[in-house]
Amino acid sequence: MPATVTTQLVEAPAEAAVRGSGVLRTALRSRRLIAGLCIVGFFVLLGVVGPLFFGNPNLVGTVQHAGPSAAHWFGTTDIGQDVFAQTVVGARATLEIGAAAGLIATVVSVVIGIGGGYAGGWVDEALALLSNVALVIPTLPLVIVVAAFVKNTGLLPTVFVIALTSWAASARVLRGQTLSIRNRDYVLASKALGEPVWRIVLVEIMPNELPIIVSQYLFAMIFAILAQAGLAFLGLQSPDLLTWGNTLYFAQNAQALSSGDWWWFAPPGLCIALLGAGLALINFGLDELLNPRLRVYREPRARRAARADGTETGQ
Amino acid sequence: MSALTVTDLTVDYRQRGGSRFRAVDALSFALEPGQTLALVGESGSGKSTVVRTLSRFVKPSAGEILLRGVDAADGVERGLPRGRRAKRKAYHKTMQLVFQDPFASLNPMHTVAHHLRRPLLLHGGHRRGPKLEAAVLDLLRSVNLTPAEDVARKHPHELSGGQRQRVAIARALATDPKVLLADEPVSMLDVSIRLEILNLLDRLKQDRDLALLYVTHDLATARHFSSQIMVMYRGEVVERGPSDQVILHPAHPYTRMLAAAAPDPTVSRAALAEARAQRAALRDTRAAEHRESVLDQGCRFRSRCPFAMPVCATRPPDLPAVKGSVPGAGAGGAGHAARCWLLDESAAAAPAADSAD
Amino acid sequence: MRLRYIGRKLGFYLVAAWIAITLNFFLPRLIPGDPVAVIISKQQQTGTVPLGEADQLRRLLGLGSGSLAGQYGQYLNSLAHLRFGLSITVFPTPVIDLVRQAVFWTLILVGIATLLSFALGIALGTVTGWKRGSRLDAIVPATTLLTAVPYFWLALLLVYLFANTWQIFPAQGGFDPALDVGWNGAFISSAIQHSLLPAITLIVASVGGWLLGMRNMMVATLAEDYVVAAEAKGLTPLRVMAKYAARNAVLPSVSGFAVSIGFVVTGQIVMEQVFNYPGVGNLLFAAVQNQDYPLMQGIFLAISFAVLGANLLVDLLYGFIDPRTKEA
Amino acid sequence: MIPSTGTETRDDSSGLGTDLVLRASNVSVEYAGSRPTRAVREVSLELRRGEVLGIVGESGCGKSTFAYALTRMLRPPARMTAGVVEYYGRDGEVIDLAALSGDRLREFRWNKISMVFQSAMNALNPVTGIGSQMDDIFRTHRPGMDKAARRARAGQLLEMVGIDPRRLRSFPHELSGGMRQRVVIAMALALEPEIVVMDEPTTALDVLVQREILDEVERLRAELGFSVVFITHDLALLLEISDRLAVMYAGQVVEYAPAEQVATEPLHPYTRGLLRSFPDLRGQRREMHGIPGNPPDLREALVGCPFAPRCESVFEPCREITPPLRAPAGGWPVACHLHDPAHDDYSSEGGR
Repeated sequence: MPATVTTQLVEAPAEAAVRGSGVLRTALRSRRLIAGLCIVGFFVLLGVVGPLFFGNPNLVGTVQHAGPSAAHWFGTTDIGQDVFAQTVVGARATLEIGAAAGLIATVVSVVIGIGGGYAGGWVDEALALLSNVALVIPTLPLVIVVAAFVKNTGLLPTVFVIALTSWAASARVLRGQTLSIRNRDYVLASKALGEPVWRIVLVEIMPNELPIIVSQYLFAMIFAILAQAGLAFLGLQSPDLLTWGNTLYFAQNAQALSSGDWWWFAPPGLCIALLGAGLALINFGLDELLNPRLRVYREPRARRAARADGTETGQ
Repeated sequence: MSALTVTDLTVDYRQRGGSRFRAVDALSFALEPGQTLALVGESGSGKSTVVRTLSRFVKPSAGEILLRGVDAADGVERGLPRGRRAKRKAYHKTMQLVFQDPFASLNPMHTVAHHLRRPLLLHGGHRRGPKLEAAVLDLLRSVNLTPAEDVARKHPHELSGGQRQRVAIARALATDPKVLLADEPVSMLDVSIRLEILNLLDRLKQDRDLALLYVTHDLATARHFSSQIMVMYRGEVVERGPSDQVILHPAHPYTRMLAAAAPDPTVSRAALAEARAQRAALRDTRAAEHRESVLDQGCRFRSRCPFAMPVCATRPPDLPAVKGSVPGAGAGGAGHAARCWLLDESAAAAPAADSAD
Repeated sequence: MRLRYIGRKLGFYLVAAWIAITLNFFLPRLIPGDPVAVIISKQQQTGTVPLGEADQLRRLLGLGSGSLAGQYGQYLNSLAHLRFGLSITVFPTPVIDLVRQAVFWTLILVGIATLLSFALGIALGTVTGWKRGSRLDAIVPATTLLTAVPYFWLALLLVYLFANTWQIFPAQGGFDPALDVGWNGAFISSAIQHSLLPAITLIVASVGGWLLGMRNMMVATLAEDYVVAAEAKGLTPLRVMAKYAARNAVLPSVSGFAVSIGFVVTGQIVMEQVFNYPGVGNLLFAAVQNQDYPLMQGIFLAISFAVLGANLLVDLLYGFIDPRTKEA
Repeated sequence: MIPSTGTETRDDSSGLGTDLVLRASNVSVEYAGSRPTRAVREVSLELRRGEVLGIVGESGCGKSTFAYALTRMLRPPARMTAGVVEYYGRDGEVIDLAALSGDRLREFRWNKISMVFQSAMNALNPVTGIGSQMDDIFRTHRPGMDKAARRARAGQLLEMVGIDPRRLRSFPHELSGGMRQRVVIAMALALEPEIVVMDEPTTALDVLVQREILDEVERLRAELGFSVVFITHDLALLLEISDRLAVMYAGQVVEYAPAEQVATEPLHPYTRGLLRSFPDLRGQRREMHGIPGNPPDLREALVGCPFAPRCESVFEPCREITPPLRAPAGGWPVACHLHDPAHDDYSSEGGR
């Protein structure tokens, strides 16, 4: 699959990409962005509409250990549950956890990263130290231990635990960006006008970091989905919760692997990977859109063919 | 009353490892309404720090800033509203600045109108509504940005460098300031539009009786657009005076070298070659590296100075000591002063070589 | 000075280690009821509890007598003597012995796999970045998919394919249980055989991150003046690519190592479950299932220290590959 | 073909050679895009052996793009769509740059044409030492030199530009801006090329440092006899250091003249405007004005003279007919209807 074709002038200023009708045109030409949006859109639709078509996906059936068929697209489990139904319905909770934990993590990182970066001084030093420490201390073992200690199993505690262990990287990125923006002339100009601090942060600085915040949110969402799947797989999530990770846990517990029921564990994992890839593709697309240096110029096929071997720039 | 009086302004930056770096050393000057004072210096001279300090982005470590007779720092206050916040607001209303880089001084996320509405709302006593919009358009017209309605709707990236700088000037004027600091306002612009922007600043200065501080590294525009010039080197003023005096009869070796370095298209090839040979001789055998090194005590220019003498290892006399005593200054030399041992009669007899021409 | 950089980094990791230890101190307070009683009763189900074990446990869990500060002191003292108590899971083996064994397996597996994955990812990223705009760009979406695959699911898939269906690799464990454990050829070759599939899983799952990061940095770096200048100098493409572009592009990957290693360790812990690999992940899982709090604490500390150590090493390495850190 | 690395003196370094060393004919460069930008439009220039050819223009006029085309350094999306660039060696060899590829192109680069980039900080690899970067040049182009010889030569080059050879061990960030630019110049001269293309080499520097660097370049040129293509927006500076200069506007050369004469009697209104935009340091105080308006969008098709909308002397043919670059009797090439005898009746009244 040929990748991006973005043919805007390389020296176009990054800000130009932020607004204006030209952005939309460029965006629509980024195949990565389109592909990502399509994938994520599909799963969101699945999560919203899907559960309406299946009553209870955990209903036990008589057909057990059956491979994919017309009646059961993704086959059945050891107790005859329909894997397709479980996968479709599982999309909702998976997305909810991803979206919610990602949101909380992003909000925390915005407060700590942008707040600290703008405040400067010892507040910034302390918050930066906090983020850096949170970054280097391995979080999943911590989450596992905490989960085991508290025996939390519900949706909300999961969301919070994941969120509170995944904000640090994003906070560091936002802090760096804020440190650079807060000394830009337009922020100084606002200061020189006597703008109140909250206005400078919210109106002058934040909008310029929006693309980064969105990108960090998408990453946080991927992380949260993966983390939840891992926790569920280890059996640290309530069995009542129906997520892709839980389906994988049941598959593993029922020895789906050794009994060769690949259709049981393949779809949920593939869905996680696809959704994650979709989110990551959106990120790549945005990145290319906002960072002209990343844009790769692809020559029209005819010209490329005419030019035998990359000698144009002496590569 | 001077619009702005600065006395013994000193700014130190903390460096890594705790040591301090003196960016501005005991700077004193006054800005008069309707007058332009040029502050000339190269990068590292401290001229940008002066602007940043006057704009209150940087705290001075010593010195006094009187804005229309009122102390900018906490202390004596007359006629200004009470409270620190109100005082700060009044300060910002009275003093505004224009930045060097018009591509950085406007927020890429906001329209031109937004940039002008904010100061009007903050300081102009305006409220949102048609009157505010009319004021925005008036501001745009005052800096010759027409059709104002179209420009107001645009985002910075849709404007050229010159147009952006005009917007930045309009923003600075929106608070109806008395003092305008222009920090290299044209150095990032294309050559052909620089003079237009400087003319605009000059006209606004006259129309609004602004006190203008023109910070630049360009001697030629400094001379033509200002009545007084201050030359800064490594944090201190080495020469000051009426602009024609300073440029046509530079007294300090640094100013002379600066003036000599400026390209002059009217000079013949032979003269150019001669000047080059002269410069090479003056640079003598010292390595380039040596010339750029910083010396702690004594005259800060002496590592580059072609006339350096033993006495230069001690600090040259302060400016007032040689006020008006520039040799050969002649008439119109009043207020012309330079900080150099060469001009001090008590020091060794100064070589009369004038490398400027 | 470089010494100052090293000093600063050491200081930071000391603080981080202290925070990890302190977190560990507070963890048992999350357990409802009296954790010591719970643990002792559990231990008693499996065998005789030695005298003084309850006190020992109390100190270790930070629940000793006296004030909070006193408890903290007792806890630190226990840690300093590596007294982590006895495990419930394998009663009455001291936790420290279990952890030591498990860490050995995981460290070697993760260490080698991460080094290989880093090298492979950086090399591939360099080439795909260098050949930007060519057919190689197709690798990007494919790799993106790979980075979003849960490690354990990839492990399931690989086990299904290579161990169950084709039976190329052993599916379970870290070595053939029929062999004697020790430094003999048969055992080592069995251990290597058993580690291949986990290692491949780890490499396949993590290589994409390095690759994509490196590729993007390469593309950005290729626009830099010094790369253009190197080309103008007529230097060979290999030299321009390696010494000018890649040498600079790799820096963010190294400085961002902490984030990535977190991902890898996380993935590894869950993945060991699939392979039944005798590493810390598996042990942690066993500890969780048996509510073996002392073991959990020991493992958490062990993993934390291993990760902190790895990050410190990488940070120090960074100080040497980027000459500008001397100033920062 | 490869000149020796010794410091032999050139016999013709004293005066200006009249023979050509580089000729660009009808060079056009386009940036691909939904609306392609025609950044350079049929530019023809000649560089004589030992001379300084100045190219002056404002941002976006295509001067840097043209320099990159001269050195075969254009990268997609920029592409040379038309024209020929030929190099003439001392021994009579003629090299068509477009025909070079692979190893032959690499061998040609830096041996014949080297470049000094605008920002010295960015032109040096930040993570390797100065010495190692100079070493790379010799390793690639002078495989016969051993390590000691390469080191000695690198040290010699640094000394030549006034830098302590011990600096070979330094990293770029340890040098000041002026020092870095000296290092970059030393690197450009490492193989004693015939041509050095300098793209705004002193723009980022302070006035005094700028002057020192220019003096240094002038001295080295006298010693080594290379030709220089000097690109800048600073017309005043260019008038001083170049032998001939080309004024570019909207991707075209609008005036191509001996530098000394253009200083006093510029023909094109744009050149006049540019000259006027540099206030004279010591001259009379006068009314200052620049050139109103903005340059045209190079993505649009240009009808007539591209400067017409900003021109003070605009008259009838300007808006419809694009003036060709043509020398009036006794003058030098200029692209302006004012100097076209066909429009004499207008130009007499529309002139200065």
